[in-house]
Amino acid sequence: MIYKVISKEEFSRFVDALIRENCSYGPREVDTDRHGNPVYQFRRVHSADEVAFDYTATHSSAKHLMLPYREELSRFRFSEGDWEQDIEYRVKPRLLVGLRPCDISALNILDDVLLNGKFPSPYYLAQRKNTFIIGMDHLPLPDCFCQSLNHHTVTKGFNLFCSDIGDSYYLSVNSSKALTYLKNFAIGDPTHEDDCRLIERRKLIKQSFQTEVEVTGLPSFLDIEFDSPIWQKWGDKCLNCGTCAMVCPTCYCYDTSERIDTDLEGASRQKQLYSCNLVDFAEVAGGHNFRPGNGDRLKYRYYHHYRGFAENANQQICVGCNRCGRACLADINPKDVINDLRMEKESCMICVSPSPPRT
Amino acid sequence: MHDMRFTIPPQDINKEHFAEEVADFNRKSALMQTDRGYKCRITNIVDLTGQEKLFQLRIVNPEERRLFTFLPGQFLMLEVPGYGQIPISISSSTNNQEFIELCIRRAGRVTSALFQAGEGAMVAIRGPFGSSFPMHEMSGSNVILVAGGLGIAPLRAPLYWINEHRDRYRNVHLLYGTKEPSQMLFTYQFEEWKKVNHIDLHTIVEEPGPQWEGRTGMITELLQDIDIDADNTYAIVCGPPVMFKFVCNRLEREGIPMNRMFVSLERRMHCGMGKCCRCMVGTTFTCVDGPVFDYWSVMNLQEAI
Amino acid sequence: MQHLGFSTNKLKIGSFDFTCCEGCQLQLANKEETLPEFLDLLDIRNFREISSERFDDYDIALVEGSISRSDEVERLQAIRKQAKILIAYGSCACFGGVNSLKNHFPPDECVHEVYGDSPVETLPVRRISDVVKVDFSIPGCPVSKDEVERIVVSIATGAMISLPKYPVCVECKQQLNTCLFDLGEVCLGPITRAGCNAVCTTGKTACLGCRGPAEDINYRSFRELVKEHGLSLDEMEEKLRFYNCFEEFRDDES
Amino acid sequence: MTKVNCSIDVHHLTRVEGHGNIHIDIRNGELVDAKWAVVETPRFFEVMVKTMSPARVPFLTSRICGICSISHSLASIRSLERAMEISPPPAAEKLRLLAMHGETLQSHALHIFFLAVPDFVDTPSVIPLVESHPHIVQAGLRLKAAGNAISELVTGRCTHPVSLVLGGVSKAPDKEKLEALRAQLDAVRADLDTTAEFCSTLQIPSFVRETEFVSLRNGNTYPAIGGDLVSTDGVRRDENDYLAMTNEYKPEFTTTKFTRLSRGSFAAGALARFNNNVDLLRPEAVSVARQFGLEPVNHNPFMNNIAQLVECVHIVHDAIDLIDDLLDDPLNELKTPWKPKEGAATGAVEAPRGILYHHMEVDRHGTVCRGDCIIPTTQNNANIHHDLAALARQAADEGKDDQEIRQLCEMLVRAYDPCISCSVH
Ligand SMILES: Cc1cc2nc3c(=O)[nH]c(=O)nc-3n(C[C@H](O)[C@H](O)[C@H](O)COP(=O)(O)OP(=O)(O)OC[C@H]3O[C@@H](n4cnc5c(N)ncnc54)[C@H](O)[C@@H]3O)c2cc1C
Ligand code: SF4
Ligand code: SF4
Ligand code: SF4
Repeated sequence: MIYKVISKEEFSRFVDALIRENCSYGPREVDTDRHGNPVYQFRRVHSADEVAFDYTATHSSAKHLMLPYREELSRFRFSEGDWEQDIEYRVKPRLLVGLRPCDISALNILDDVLLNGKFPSPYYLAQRKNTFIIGMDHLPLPDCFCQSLNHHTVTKGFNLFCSDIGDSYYLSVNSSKALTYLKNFAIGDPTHEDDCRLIERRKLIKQSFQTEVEVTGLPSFLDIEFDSPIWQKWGDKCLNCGTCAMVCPTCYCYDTSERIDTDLEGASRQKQLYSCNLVDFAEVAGGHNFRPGNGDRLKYRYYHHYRGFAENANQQICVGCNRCGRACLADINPKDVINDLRMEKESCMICVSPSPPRT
Repeated sequence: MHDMRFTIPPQDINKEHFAEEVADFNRKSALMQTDRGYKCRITNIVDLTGQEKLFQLRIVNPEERRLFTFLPGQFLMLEVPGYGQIPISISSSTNNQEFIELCIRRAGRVTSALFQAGEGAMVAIRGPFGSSFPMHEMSGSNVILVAGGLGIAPLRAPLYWINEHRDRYRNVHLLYGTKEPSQMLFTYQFEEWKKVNHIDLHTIVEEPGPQWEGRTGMITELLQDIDIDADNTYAIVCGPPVMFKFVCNRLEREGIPMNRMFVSLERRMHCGMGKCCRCMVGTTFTCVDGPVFDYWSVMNLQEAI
Repeated sequence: MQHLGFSTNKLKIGSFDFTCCEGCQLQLANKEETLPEFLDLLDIRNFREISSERFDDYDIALVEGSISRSDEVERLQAIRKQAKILIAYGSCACFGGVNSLKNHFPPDECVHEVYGDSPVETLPVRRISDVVKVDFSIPGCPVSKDEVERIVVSIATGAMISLPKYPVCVECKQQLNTCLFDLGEVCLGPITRAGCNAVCTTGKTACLGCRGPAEDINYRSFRELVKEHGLSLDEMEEKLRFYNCFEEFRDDES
Repeated sequence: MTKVNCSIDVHHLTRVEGHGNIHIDIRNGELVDAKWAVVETPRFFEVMVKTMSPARVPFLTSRICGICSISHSLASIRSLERAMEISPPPAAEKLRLLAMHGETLQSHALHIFFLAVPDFVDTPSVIPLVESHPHIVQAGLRLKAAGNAISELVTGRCTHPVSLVLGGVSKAPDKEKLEALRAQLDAVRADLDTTAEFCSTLQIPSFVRETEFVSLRNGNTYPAIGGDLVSTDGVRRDENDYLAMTNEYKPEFTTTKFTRLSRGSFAAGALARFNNNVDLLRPEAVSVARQFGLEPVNHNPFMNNIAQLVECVHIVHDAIDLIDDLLDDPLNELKTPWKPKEGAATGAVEAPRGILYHHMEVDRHGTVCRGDCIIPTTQNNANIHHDLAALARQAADEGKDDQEIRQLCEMLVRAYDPCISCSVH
């Protein structure tokens, strides 16, 4: 990693040049909600003016740029008694500006899951390799809890990362491409003061978290609490609407389906992001549903996120952005569910002491 | 206007070296091939019952045919272009390099399309995937195979294996139960299994018709018919989830340790590669960690059965 | 489907409309880019709106609209007799649709209001499945041509057909829409069957539930959330009533 | 030689929207009976709107008709906005006009190519034309697609609009998509030429019956949303005076109502709009009209098909200008906030088939307490009915056989492009 410093005006000239030259995405204000607050989403941007650099959080994550909600995996062309399969992994290069550390961490987690296993996903790889990422730190919102999961800072997975140190940005340059582009602009090496300001900034961010979710020992808690009544309790609220999984930066479960073209001369195999909260996620042919209740399905999402599955080395995949909590109409959020689970556990267990407090 | 200097160059992953490799799902898959299978021709279709057919598939490309090896208990993803892909247990001998047999029940979209297909149809397979029955570990022991209904399909591969290495195993029992006599699969092989391969075969049905002369009742009753040497016996159990519980509990009472009983689980699957998460059981994937689990692991996997 | 060794035949189809706006039939002529191929799948035996030729040897009957007169009952029964597969399409056919709103008023009042003293026959609105057996339903007001196309192709190629079981929110979130509850409106998306690609919420108007309830919906929680967002239950009730799709849930709580 | 006896019964006329019957009876050279009877099932929309919140009404009334749902929605919106004194922002007005254009274009294209043309080339439907006249069908499909593309982009979908709401429009179209739409419209201009060329080869029956033509007129633009109510007989009234303009009555033999103004019947629709507003048409459209010898006041109902084509030309050009206008607009003010309020007013719009009136009354609780909708086809019913008699008599005099008379009568009804299910709402 190479560190540089750039003034804010120069930075916006730099970003503007990149945005104009490429197919670019960034946080944009798209609406005003009923409380008068702006609503942001990662959308196409055509110049730096359109980017809301001081955005709070986007309603949905930027996941859809790497894992499109719907994606054609391959096409079949039918011919006389035979067929051919065409598979394309071509993605046009893109710029993604303004990603938060937790969102970059989320991509790193997706990398783990989708690129490191026995069967890496070429579709994801093509998207990931062709996305130039400029990250940005920010002060947490009152309900952010990424610090609890240690995702409030990030050291890989981006091309360039900017930390706000007053009238300039402290840049962590993580790719030669980024450095090459930057060379056309007035950048400097960080001075001792810049370093100090960066440390101050980091400290400030760390101290600004208002929400903490206790996740130590959570995997074994979850294992023990499989039959806990709290799943039923939260399940009763859950609408099975899949919103949480759609906005989450790390939910990646999917569904595939095939559709024959109207001219009957070919077919396409498509992938659609799914959610374990959707009613037929675990239904098999013949109608048997392995997770028939709302609570069973809700529990599953928590298992995947806070216990982790074997395939991703039993790691927690939640990054603590609380998008799911904010988006949930029934007001279900990780903090409350996990606290509930802990309370339940701690109130009934005398012999097992609660996990030691975090330091 | 800005200068072209700021254009991000494309990275074409199609050009990367693994593009040319042939997929080998047993070892490490070649990246480019995760959505492409081996093309197969359906060379023969046998009507077994009104619900099930046995499909014989032959991989078209000789190189791929040579590469395709599997272990008893593994499954493959069968692609029927235009209709979808589904996980199906391989129901033929691991020794058979010429063709693959799949015993398929008509259930939904993909299977119905297959049931309309004729000989010569072109489909594709990906795989094999998943874990297998520990045939080597079982050698020198007695083996009890318990099948309920379509559960006989995944048991055919271990059966072939045992028959091909019959001297390695001691007493081999096959207990097979279905709801009605007409649903019994592979009856034409029963004599061969009994006479040639010395398999102790017992069958039972729940609802006997007028023709049925054999036993009537639940499959667990067949366990009373055989002598179980608990210290030296392995069991393989396949069938509907409710059956696992009854059979395995019975066998456990007989004294067979839980880690010597094996079951094959079934879940919805869309990838077979541990990505779509549809086949999660507890915190494990049926496709990668399963479908074959020992009963001890199943007991530890919440909501497995 | 040559690669599977079986061939497909043109579907002998008839399209019939009852009490409705005929908007669903009109959809069949939309999506112009694939229209010629779509028509190629069909052998249209009876389709008054687009063709003068009328034959009674169709296998598949597409039935649009609801039933609100006795002669319609007879016509529908004759269609059922002929058709091997009867598909109800559109919310009017599947649920009664907006026409059912009239059922909330006394029949005399309806006739008097519009026709004065002239006698006009009208029955309470019924869905198609109240009168004859329906083999498959394609909901929507109007139906989505893409979905109809998918289903017709499936029938032609002998594939099983299904509708999404999950609610509209899934598709709505996939479009990156701002949730209408955040904008202060009651939206029926969380309890309505997806498949329309969340067209209404993408146009920033609330889903009125034209596709009927999704599978296994949590109506109680939905009602709670409307209350908790400080929104009007009357507005919710009016929306639930709109297409007559949520009758079974309406009296859950008072 | 004069034909002596003729009896025609068309049960459920095909290639029209809705169910209608034609009945003609000529005995001993005398016309005994000529009837245009609508047998559609009534749905009672006017009852349904009662007790409904105004915001929901346009979504309900759009379901009166699957072809002109945008017009219905906008008629309700206009009447309710006038009743509750809401003024939509200018950008919203432009978008609404564009939406109307989209609907009219697709409706006219559907009528010309799918419903009317098969008669002229003597096929039962458009399907055989796919083989015999591929380039015409392709041109028709592209025109229809362009109309649908406008509606879809502006209102969210082509049938039953989603983003036309009280106070304005709920969502601005994406600018990139607007640009693409502009390009699409630019491209279909060639298809208009092809169509005009093709139509000039068609044999338009010569039949004239003098009648009165009613349409909107605002004096500035070719009519679409709101304006004065005018007729070729010189009547001019305020929008709220719609009842005096329509004078509905119900004959025995049909479920729909008939209307009249200065004479026994009058006509609405493309030809009426043309006859009253030719001065406001774009020059490109006027020149096409001239090509067909279409000039106001034209009394041949079959020329309605040509008037529709002329309007298509006007719309495509006007829509392109509107889009250019919208591309320059920031489109950030699209909706005026409003509160329900007591009041009553009429909203008149020019639906593809003619002038459409919605009259709504909101009570002091802010709910709709009365609604009235008068549909273009209702206004045309009486004219169709009288035309049928005249046409049958003329054809019989010319010695045409039953089959020919039947064909002509069907063509006549189709030329009006009736929307029957809509007329019995
Ligand atoms: C490891 C394994 C081995 C199997 N072996 C056999 C076998 O040997 N013979 C046999 O007849 N069946 C077997 N099955 C079950 C078989 O996969 C389902 O019957 C089949 O998927 C039904 O597909 P369909 O398209 O006909 O049904 P639909 O219900 O229309 O299914 C649509 C899609 O859902 C998925 N799906 C539905 N049910 C299942 C299911 N039970 N398992 C996985 N995916 C499902 C598939 O992706 C399919 O494309 C096996 C399943 C698993 C997991
Ligand atoms: S907080 Fe919610 S949305 Fe964010 S990563 Fe965790 S589970 Fe996903
Ligand atoms: S707008 Fe409606 S459909 Fe969309 S997320 Fe919100 S509730 Fe669901
Ligand atoms: S969003 Fe709702 S009302 Fe709109 S089409 Fe979809 S289901 Fe129907």
